[in-house]
Amino acid sequence: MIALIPILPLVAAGATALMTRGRRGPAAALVIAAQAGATVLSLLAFLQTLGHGFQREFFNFPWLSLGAETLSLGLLLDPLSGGMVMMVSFVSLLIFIYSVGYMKEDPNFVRFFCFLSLFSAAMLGVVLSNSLLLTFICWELVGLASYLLIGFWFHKPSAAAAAKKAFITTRIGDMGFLLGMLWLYSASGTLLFYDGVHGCLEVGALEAMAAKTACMGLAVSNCIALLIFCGAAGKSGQFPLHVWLPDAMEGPTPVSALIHAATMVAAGVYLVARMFPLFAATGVVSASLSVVAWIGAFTALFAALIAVAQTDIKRILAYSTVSQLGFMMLALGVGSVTAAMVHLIAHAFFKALLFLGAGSVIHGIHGEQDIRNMGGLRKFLPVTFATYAIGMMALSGVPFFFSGFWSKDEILHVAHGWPVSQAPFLMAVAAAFLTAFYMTRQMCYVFGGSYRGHAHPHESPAVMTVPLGILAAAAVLMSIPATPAWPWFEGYHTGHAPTLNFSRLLEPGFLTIAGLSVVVVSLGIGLGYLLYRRVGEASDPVQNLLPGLYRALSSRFWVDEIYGATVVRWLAGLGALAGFIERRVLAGIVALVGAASLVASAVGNLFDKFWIDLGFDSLCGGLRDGGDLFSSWESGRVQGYLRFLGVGVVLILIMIGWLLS
Amino acid sequence: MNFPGSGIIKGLAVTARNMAGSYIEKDRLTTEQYPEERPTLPENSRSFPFLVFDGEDPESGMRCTSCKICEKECPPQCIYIVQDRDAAGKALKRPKVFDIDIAVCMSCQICVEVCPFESIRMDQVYELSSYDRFGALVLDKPKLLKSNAYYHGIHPTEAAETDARLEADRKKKEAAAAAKAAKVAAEKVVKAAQPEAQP
Amino acid sequence: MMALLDRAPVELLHWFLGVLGSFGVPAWILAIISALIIIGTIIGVFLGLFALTSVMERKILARVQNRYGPNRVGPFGLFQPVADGIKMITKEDLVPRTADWVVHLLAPVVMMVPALMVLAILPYGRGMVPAEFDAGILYFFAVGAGTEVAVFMAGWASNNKYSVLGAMRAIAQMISYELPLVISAIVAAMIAGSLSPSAIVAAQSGFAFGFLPQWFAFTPWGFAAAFIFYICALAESNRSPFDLPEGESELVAGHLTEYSGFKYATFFMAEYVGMFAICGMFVTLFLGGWQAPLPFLDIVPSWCWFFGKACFVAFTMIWVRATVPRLRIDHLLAFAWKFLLPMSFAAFLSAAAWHYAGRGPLAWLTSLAIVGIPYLVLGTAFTNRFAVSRRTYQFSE
Amino acid sequence: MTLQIVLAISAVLFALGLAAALSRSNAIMILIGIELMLGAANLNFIAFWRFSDNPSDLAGIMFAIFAIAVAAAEAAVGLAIIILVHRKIKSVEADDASNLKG
Amino acid sequence: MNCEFLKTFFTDPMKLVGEWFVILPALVLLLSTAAAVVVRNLIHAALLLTLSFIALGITFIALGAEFVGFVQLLVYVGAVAMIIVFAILLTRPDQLTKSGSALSGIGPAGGAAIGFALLAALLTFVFSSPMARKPLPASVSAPVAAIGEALMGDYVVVLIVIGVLLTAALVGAAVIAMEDKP
Repeated sequence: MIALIPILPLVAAGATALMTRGRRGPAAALVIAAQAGATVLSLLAFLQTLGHGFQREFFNFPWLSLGAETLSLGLLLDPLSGGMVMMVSFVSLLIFIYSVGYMKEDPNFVRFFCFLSLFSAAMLGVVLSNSLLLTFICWELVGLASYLLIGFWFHKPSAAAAAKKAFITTRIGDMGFLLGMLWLYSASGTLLFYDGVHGCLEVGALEAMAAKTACMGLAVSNCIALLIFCGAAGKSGQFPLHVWLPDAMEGPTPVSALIHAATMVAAGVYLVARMFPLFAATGVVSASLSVVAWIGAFTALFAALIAVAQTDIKRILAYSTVSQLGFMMLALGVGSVTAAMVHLIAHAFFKALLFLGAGSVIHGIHGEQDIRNMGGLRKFLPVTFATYAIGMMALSGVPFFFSGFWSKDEILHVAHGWPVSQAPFLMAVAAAFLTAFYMTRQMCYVFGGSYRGHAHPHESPAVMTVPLGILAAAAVLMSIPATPAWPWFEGYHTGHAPTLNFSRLLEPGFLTIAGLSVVVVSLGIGLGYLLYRRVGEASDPVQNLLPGLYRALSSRFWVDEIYGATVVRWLAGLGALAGFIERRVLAGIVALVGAASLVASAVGNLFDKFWIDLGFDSLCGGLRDGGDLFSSWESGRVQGYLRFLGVGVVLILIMIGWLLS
Repeated sequence: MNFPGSGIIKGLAVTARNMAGSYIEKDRLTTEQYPEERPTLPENSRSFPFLVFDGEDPESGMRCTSCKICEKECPPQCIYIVQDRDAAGKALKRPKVFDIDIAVCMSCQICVEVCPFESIRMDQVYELSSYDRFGALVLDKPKLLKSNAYYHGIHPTEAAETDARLEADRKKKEAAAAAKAAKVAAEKVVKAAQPEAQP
Repeated sequence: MMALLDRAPVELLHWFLGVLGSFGVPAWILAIISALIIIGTIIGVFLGLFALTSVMERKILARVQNRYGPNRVGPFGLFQPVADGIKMITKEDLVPRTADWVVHLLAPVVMMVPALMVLAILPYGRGMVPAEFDAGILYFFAVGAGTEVAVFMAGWASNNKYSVLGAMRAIAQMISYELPLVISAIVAAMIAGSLSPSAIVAAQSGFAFGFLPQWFAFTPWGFAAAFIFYICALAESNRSPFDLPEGESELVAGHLTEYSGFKYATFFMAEYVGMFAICGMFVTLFLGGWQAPLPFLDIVPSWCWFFGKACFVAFTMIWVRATVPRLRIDHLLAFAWKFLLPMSFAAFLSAAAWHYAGRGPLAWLTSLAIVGIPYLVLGTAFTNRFAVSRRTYQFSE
Repeated sequence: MTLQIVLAISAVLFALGLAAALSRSNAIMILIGIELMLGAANLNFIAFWRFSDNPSDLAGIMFAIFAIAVAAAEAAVGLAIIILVHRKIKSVEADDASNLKG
Repeated sequence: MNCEFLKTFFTDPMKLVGEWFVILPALVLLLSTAAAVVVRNLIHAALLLTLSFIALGITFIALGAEFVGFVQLLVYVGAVAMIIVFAILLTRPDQLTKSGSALSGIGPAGGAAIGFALLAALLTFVFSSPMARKPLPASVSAPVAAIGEALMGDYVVVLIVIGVLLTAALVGAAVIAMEDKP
């Protein structure tokens, strides 16, 4: 039955792909109905996992037989995937409904829903997969859907470029994923996560992998984990590969909300969580997990810093997403899957809320995205304002009634308890402070003050505001199962019944962290409000105070430029080097042979005093000719290649003949 | 909405009816089977000019006086006339040569209109094709001369009118001549009487 | 007596070979002589038919237009083709200076060869198939495909834009109409369960209720297939209303523009022989081949029936020519691809339904529905699409 | 009559096709060369079927039929591409379609 | 009118004229192919190619595979050759007779050399293999009915796949060659 969850949206995507662009109503209805069906099934699956003592349920089937080897695919339902699938399908459903309103004017409405449905199918596949191979397939499909949706308005060059950038950047990570997968297959002989006893995440395989050392003292499991983390980092926008995510905001806002805030970017976190046994195969403080923690902490701080100086409403949220994903990675890195997942799900709701709110704002003022041209929208968009404020408070971690507080607190708590270093914890605290600060700044810019734009702001239709309300409610309600007082999530993930115990709130360890967090958040909000309460036409207060820092922040620490100056140029240089090797070095070998014969003749000439010159001249000539010869091989002419093919066939024939005779 | 293809069926029915009908109703076939069936020409149809002569003998009954008006008027200039002269070289009122090149003639009938002697008239012959361009298509005097009776045969009304006019002319002339003769006679009588009265 | 008449051609051949054999002529020479006689007979019969048709066509067209038609040369004008032939042969054979004269010369030959070759597999009468073999229908169409090459050669070698355009049109038309043609032929082959023409004829033997011939054309699917085959046959043999490759109002004479004299006559002959061959194929596939239409008419020799039916089909082709005006090129191709091709698929399905529904009344109903509904839908759509609408001119106002 | 003869014929046909594909710069001629090579392969299939000990096994015939069908599809698509390329770059020389060349 | 000669001619030609029945069309095949490869005029090349397709079909028939032979004729002569000439005419409307073999680089010589090398290698194999010296077995035939049953039986999946492929190719070719909408 759980197979139906991804299949329903997939079928809907296929059906919509065949529809003409005029059939807007049927397309949307079909896709939403399929998604609603998937949501109901997800709910059933989720309820199934609620039973205590429920471990995991999977079924596998062979997919491809290659001689003795059989590649199997499978689906898996355990608390991890149960909660995740519930969240994904529910948020997707809400965003689909929201999109009906948001995309109403778009001529390619049907195509949009086709892509959305495809995305949903692929994402649910990632979540429910019981095989790294199926995960990878769906992972790439998710990437494809993301590419298509970012570039949905492909007539905008920036959108097309952003789509390309997203695709290529994540592909770099996926290369690692692919290598890790291949290595995993060779090391454990299977790609199934759980298969009774032979799965790659089960004890036997893990022990075998942990026992072997690959290189530099790293265990095989750690190497594989790190490679897979490359993929996860690419998808989740972790530090070196985060550049695509802000650019991906070129896509329609529901896409940003669904893919680049709630679900797809969380897939990296989910993947690490899913593969956590592999990461932790050599203990909870393994090399791989340390890398995850450091990168997560750094990303959290780094992205939060950048977010402070952005002016595009969606870009701020995008950097905020990167930062929050860093938090989750940090939680995973310090060994707490539960904290990460709680934050993931809570974040999914409130960040989707924020993005949809931002979309509502953009919709309401006719496409303007620069927060400097907004302001005073509280009066024009009351519902949006209210829900956005809830989302903002949840994200900032305003205490007690918002899910963000509890989940972030949990992460700070586990980071504090990390035995290796306290630095990630401090970075996370700073990031939490900045989060509160930039969200306050954004609120002030967008909703405070008076309207600075020229459009006529209006409230969005009900089809957009109702999902906002539902998500706002979820953002608040999610705080209940996330409190340490009733650690439902923890119990859910570990399979123990949660107990209500308010005394846990009063433990000193928790209290210090909570207190610190409250202080930090208050400081952030306070400082933000202080600085930005009277924001107007004038330049940004932070810019006035710290112009150098602001410039660095607003240009995102020049990461893109650095990449442009380094990686891209390195690649170009590598290409040039390859060309050089091909033309000159190989040619040099040819020339050397010629030179050698010349040398022999020169020796015969009894060390003629000019032999060096002669040799040198002919060496240069030979070099040049050889270079020309080799470069002429790479002529770009199809027939040239065909000729080589022919020669190759002849040579193979001759070889076969020689072998046979 | 018609049944698709019904138009073609209707068309086929029409053609079939025509085909069968052409065997049943002979009226449908309007073609004249020419060499066997000859068209009855309308009275006023015309082909090329000919010369009318009165009486039995072409030479003596020739109406043409070789006045050459037709030769001058002919637009394509297909008429060629040489006046006849007697042994003394005196011009006679008849043509020596009268040729019409009917390969050039365009049947305009101007020659007929201008002929003061009702001599030149339009013929109705039409089977004139020949391999011999000059022998057959340049009509000379013997070929051109046709009797008044022939003329009556092809254009009865016109011929009758012409004859009537000629008769009237002749009568007028005769009357004039008679009058003149009478006058002359009278003068003679007067002259004859005078000498007798005057001496 | 009648049976003897029925077998007369075969008996005559055997008698002749027997006489030769009695003179001690070796068997392989006999075989060759026998083959030559058969080939000669068939070619002779078809050339005679060609001659007859060429005059009959003119007479029929004339009668449709309430004229007499040729009636001068010989009795009822029957020697007209002889006169035409003499005229054609004695005419000057012009080859344009810029023409590719080798190809120009070969084109009529290449045209004639397939037209004659396809005659080999037609069952002319009871046990009278010159070359009896399994994939006869396939042979017919495979060899017939050579015509296209000839048309192209003629058009291209003339080095004349009318010729090239006409040839390209003709080829486009032939390729387009070949599909429904073959598919509708396959329908008959499918029900007969064989690609052999004589097996298809045999499958149409017998009479329902003792008098209704069980020909394929008298079933719903068979009628549809025959209808499609007939239309495609018209197009394949470049006959009106599909004769626009030679549409003189636009293309002078298409690929034949630069041909005169004997070469032109060869083309002409090949077209008529090809037309007769395809009429013969039509008769074989759908009209019961050499079988008599009523039981008591069986006494008439079978080959008479074959040629009678073929002549009747040829007559209807002339009749259609006299009725229907020429199509426009885009309508022509649209008709092939959007009407005939779907209809031939419908006929295919209908035949399958007929077979599996037991060939009874139920089968009648289902197969009728399967061809009838698409016909009504497609036909109406086409009638509306090609309906003459009031002309409006863009720049008139 | 031995299998050799047919195989030799097929080898010559294949070599001719290869030579056409390699030495003619016109894309249509390259396509023609490929068709010839496919024809040579079909000839081999038929020959091996004809000379096999079990002629009721129709694999050779089947393979040839399918190869013909695929070759027809290939020719149609290939020529459509050539026509499109000609429309874009006004040439059918295989070497002229070099827009993607670095 | 039943004629043994013609019947044998089409059904079992080998018995009638021996191996010449294979070798003659094969010679025509090779000669016309060689001419098609070297001739400069593209249309002539296409026509010679058509001839070689016909000869190939006849060779198939001579080898006893009449069905394949007819399919070859129908598909290649009726369709492929025609679309080739169509393509030639559509792509060179202004220079119909111009040389179609502007040769570049090592062009023809290289191609011919590789072709010869391949030919030599193949012929070496053919004439050295003992398997290839197999004599002709007794007459075989592939009745159309058997082919049909095989197509609809053992090979039905392939048949369907080929059908889909052909449909896709038809649509694809039409789409590719379609004029861009303005």
